[in-house]
Amino acid sequence: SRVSGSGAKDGGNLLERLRSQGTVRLGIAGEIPFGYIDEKGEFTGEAPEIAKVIFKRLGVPKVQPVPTEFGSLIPGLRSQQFDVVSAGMYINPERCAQVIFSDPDYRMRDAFIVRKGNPKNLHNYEDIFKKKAKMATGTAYAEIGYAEDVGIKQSDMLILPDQLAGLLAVEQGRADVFAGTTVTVHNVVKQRNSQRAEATEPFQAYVDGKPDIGAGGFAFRPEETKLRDAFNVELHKMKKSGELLRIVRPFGFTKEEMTDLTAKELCS
Amino acid sequence: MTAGLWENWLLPGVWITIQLTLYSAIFAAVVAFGIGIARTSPLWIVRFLTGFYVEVFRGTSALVLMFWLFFVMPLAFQYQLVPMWAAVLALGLTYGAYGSEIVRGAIAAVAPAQREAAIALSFTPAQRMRRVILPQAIPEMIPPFNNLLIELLKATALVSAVSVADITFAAQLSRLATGDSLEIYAIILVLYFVLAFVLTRLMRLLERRAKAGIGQAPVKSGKGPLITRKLSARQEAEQSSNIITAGGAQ
Amino acid sequence: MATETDHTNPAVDGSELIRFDQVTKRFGSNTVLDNLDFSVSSGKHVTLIGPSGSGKTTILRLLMTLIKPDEGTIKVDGDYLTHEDRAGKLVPAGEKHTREVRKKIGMVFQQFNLFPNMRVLRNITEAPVNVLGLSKDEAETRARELLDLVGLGDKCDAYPTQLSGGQQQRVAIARALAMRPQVMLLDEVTSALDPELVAGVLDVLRDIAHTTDITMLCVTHEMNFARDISDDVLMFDSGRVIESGPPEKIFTEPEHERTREFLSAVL
Amino acid sequence: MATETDHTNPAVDGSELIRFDQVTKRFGSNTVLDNLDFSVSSGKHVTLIGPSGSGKTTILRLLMTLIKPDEGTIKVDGDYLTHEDRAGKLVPAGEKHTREVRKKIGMVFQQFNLFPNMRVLRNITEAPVNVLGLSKDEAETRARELLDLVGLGDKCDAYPTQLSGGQQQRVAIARALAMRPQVMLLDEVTSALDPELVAGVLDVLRDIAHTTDITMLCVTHEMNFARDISDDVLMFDSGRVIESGPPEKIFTEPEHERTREFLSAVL
Amino acid sequence: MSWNWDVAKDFLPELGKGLLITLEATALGSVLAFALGLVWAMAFRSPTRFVRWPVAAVVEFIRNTPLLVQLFFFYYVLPTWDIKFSALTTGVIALGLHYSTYTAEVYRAGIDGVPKGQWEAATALSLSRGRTWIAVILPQAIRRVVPALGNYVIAMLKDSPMLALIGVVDMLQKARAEGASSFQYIEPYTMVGIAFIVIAYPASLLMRALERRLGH
Ligand SMILES: Nc1ncnc2c1ncn2[C@@H]1O[C@H](COP(=O)(O)OP(=O)(O)OP(=O)(O)O)[C@@H](O)[C@H]1O
Ligand SMILES: Nc1ncnc2c1ncn2[C@@H]1O[C@H](COP(=O)(O)OP(=O)(O)OP(=O)(O)O)[C@@H](O)[C@H]1O
Ligand SMILES: [Mg+2]
Ligand SMILES: [Mg+2]
Repeated sequence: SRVSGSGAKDGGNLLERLRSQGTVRLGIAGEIPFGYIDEKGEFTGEAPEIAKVIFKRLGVPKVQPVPTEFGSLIPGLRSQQFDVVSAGMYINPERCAQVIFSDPDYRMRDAFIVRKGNPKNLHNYEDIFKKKAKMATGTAYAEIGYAEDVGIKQSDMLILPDQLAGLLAVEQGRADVFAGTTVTVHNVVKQRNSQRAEATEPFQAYVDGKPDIGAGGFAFRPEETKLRDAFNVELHKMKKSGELLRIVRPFGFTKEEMTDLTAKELCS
Repeated sequence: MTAGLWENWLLPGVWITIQLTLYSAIFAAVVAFGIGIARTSPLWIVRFLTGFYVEVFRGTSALVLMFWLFFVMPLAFQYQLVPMWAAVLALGLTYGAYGSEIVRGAIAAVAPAQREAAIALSFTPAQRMRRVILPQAIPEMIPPFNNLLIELLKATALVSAVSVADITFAAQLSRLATGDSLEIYAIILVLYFVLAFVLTRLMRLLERRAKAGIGQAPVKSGKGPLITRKLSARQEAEQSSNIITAGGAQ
Repeated sequence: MATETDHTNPAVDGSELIRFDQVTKRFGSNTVLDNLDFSVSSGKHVTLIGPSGSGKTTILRLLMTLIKPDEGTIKVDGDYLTHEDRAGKLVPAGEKHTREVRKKIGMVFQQFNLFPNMRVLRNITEAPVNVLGLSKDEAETRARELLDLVGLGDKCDAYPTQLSGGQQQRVAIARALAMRPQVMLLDEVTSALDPELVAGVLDVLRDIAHTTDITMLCVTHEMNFARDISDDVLMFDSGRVIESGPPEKIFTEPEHERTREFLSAVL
Repeated sequence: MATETDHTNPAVDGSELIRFDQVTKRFGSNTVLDNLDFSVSSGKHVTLIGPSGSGKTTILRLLMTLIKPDEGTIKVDGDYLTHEDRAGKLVPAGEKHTREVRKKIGMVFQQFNLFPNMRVLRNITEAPVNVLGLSKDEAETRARELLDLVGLGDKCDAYPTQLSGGQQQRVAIARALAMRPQVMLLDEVTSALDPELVAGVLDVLRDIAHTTDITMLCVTHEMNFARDISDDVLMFDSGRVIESGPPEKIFTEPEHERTREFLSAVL
Repeated sequence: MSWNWDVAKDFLPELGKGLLITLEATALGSVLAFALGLVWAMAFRSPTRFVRWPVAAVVEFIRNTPLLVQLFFFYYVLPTWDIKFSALTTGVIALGLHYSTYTAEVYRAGIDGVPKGQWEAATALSLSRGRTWIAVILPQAIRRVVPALGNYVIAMLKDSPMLALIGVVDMLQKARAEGASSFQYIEPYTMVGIAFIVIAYPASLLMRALERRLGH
């Protein structure tokens, strides 16, 4: 099948098509808590749960998960493997050049998985750089960029497929620290009930010396502005009513993570 | 492992793996015969081009090819294959190249006198190939093809890297869901082994029938390791393909 | 023997059916046939004799277009075999032209070369059906007749590997005859057989030689058989015909010293 | 010949060196040796003759522990070969015991079996160095002497494939001698050789037989050679010794019909 | 096709670094495969079936299951047993172990090809079992299997990109990282693909030449 030409200037008709099909395909990356398959084999997560509600209100009753690797989310979206990226993807200018984002549904700071008691006393990327600690993070994670910003070379990092591998790497001493978003690292430490590793307190990461706001949203193909706008409308309603926080609270999110930033601000 | 994971992911994954193996095998067989026969062409340009194809696809890594088809093709040619077909294409092209060497070797192994007898009866080159050479060559191809098929089955695990939800991919999801690696990987290793075993048995059956079809007594399986991949078969594969292949292109 | 004859009705008995004209064949630096001229008239049974390596098999293989001459031309029934006459110029023949001319020739090999993947009946019908376009029924009727002729009417459904060498060779003869060739080439058809099986095959060939008017070109070491069936015997040495004539003459009063030597060694 | 002798000094000339006691050997259902008794005295040269398949090679292979007897015992120089005497009970021997007893035996094979990956000199020194624990120098000196003895002093650095069959066999003899065995087993050591190479090898063996006091057990079809070197000839048939005695007697006036037949066939 | 030479040029040093890792993994994996394969092959010849059968079963199992899954197995399971290896080490172990089941067959063929008389001659000279293997059998067996082993080195080279999936930073991983961070896919992946052909083709020509030379 051909990639639909990105020339469509009229905002696309995906929403109509989805309505008539009754199903929307969500790209998820197997990252707890954003979007994942749970122990019962059901797919869930902060983003999919929001998407389920919003698409229902937009007249698309069924959602179908398409699990993929984080690094394949954007190529997969662009080549129509799925209709929306629903993986809590951070909004940043590079990604905005490839896809369009809804306004963020959460904001988050980073945190580390370190060995119990944090023996190297690592609390932010500068600590890692100064102490020459071995850092690990996930494929295509935004954390790679944050770490590079303080001078850590990508070739010195251990790039792992997911946070579970990260936890094990820290437990086994293959890495001193695994960097991820706060909720991700806290969740995996809790899920595995790790005796030998712990999650650090959240901290603020910087890019070009300025605090970088890690805020994630839903990604759409660039031509599908109509769908994105309709999605935004519902999202804003949920934020206002507090329904959003209610939905995501079970996944470890708190008021702390709620935000009123817009995709436009994050893209520039 | 919960019932939900089995039902939603693992069993569908097994089915996807079977489908992938089947489609890739069919595609690879078409490529193998097409290229293998073309390599016996009297036209040097045909031999050169097909030889080039074989060298290129035996030289690449199937995994790299798969990534290329998945990531580069859509951008470079504005043409996108669903992951499943990108995977079938990559596996089929690669294993077809290996298979073509088996086909060529088996054709070359048919006694030249058979070709001469067919010329003496005024068959056209196409009739010679179809009616005399291939029917004799095909039974000889089955044991090395069996080996190649197992390699192909194993190579289907690579599709998990481009997010096709096969057994291996299902295992990854289950691992994240349960946090238990040992159980899930042990299970799917056994699943693959069982699939390999069944495939080998089927090929054995095919071999026996093919040999019977040319008036040869079926070979007794004899001793040999439990899964039947006879050393002799492996050697045939090695000789006829001149170069490994086994495990070759994953 | 090597004179030009009327081509308008070339298959008529006694006219020239095969003609080698200045044919040279080399294998690497080894010149096997050297400017060879010779011809065979329609309906004749000709035997080629001569020491090993003298080029007898090479002649048959040239005729069967299994190999190509380096120089010279070969005509079969008035048509060039490996050349085509295009607007008065001789050019190398295309596959199709060659196949057309070749249809007039049948060959039986030393090693039988039956198709092991086909039963006996299909070995015989395969070419008539696919090359001559006979219907399956016609071809089978013809095949059964021929199998009766070679004494194997009951072996239709056997695979070649289930037959003895002598039986296989008789099937091979039937297979060649099924194409109704004008000329049959026979290259030491009994020399791969166990001695006790030779007689059966030769009897069949004698029968065919005496009851049909098919032209035969035999290479054989069975001198009695050669004497029985030949109209002409050609003695080869080093790629040349050094002596020829009716068997009575060649076998009893050969002119050449070389022929005498050869015959005293094989008889 | 099969009487019990004093074991206190078993290697002394004339004492019993090899003894088969009720040895039975079967291959599947084929009983090749059937309750065989026989013995060889130290220093004697004994030749085994008999028709093909009578079990001659089997005897040598049993002695060399290449195969194991099904029943019975074999003693070499007073020690059980495949059994160990543990607290008065015979138990199957361990690898170590067998190797110890086997050191007294050397063997030369029909097919030479030189190690193709080693030069001639190392073929000969390999075992003395690694088994007997000789120093490399000692072993090489000994090897050079032996090579001179077999007339191949100049071939130290050749690889076996660069030698003729006769030369290879002579190296194999030197290799066996280098272990200073008490007994040499020779199994048709010339029958894989081209006829013109046989004499050289037999000359070397004759030389060894006449100049050393090594015990020899030969299987051979070279009756002249057997007559030359043998103290005793044993005639085998169907796994039994049917006749034995000095060569003059066996070859000139054999008692058994079977021996007469056999000799008239091979002489 | 929109090929961008600047991207290609920028990726080249990365490709070089990845290539080193690829070659390292292949070389170490080969050494392991050669050594382990020999162990299996000798175990197949063991006089006791309590060695032969289990080894045969394990070898069959490993050979008939995917390397990729074995890779994951080692990568994710070994740490839970408190065995610590880097990703590269894990990858080399999996690669070497998997291919040892192939090289074992190669050795086996080589060993079976040594004439029986060689074993008998060694016995007749009272050489110990170890010495027989080392001085007599293996030197003869290995010589003829060198080309076949070489072919498996090439096969391993082509399988080494799998190590990227457990995070080894080989050529493929470099390309994936480039794609994920800069969304440049065409040049990196194409260059990696070409790199493999450029290495594997001459290597296989070499093996074929070797095969011809050691042919007999
Ligand atoms: N394909 C070939 N390649 C090289 N030399 C060949 C080939 N075929 C035949 N020759 C050589 O051509 C010469 C003639 O061979 P040919 O088979 O015609 O002899 P022949 O008369 O049939 O002998 P024979 O009685 O032994 O069958 C021989 O010297 C042979 O070695
Ligand atoms: N490994 C074996 N397996 C089965 N049968 C064997 C084996 N070795 C020998 N035999 C059989 O044992 C019998 C005696 O064989 P042996 O080699 O001892 O005879 P031989 O007297 O040396 O004969 P020859 O003069 O032909 O060498 C023969 O019938 C032979 O077929
Ligand atoms: Mg001939
Ligand atoms: Mg013998």
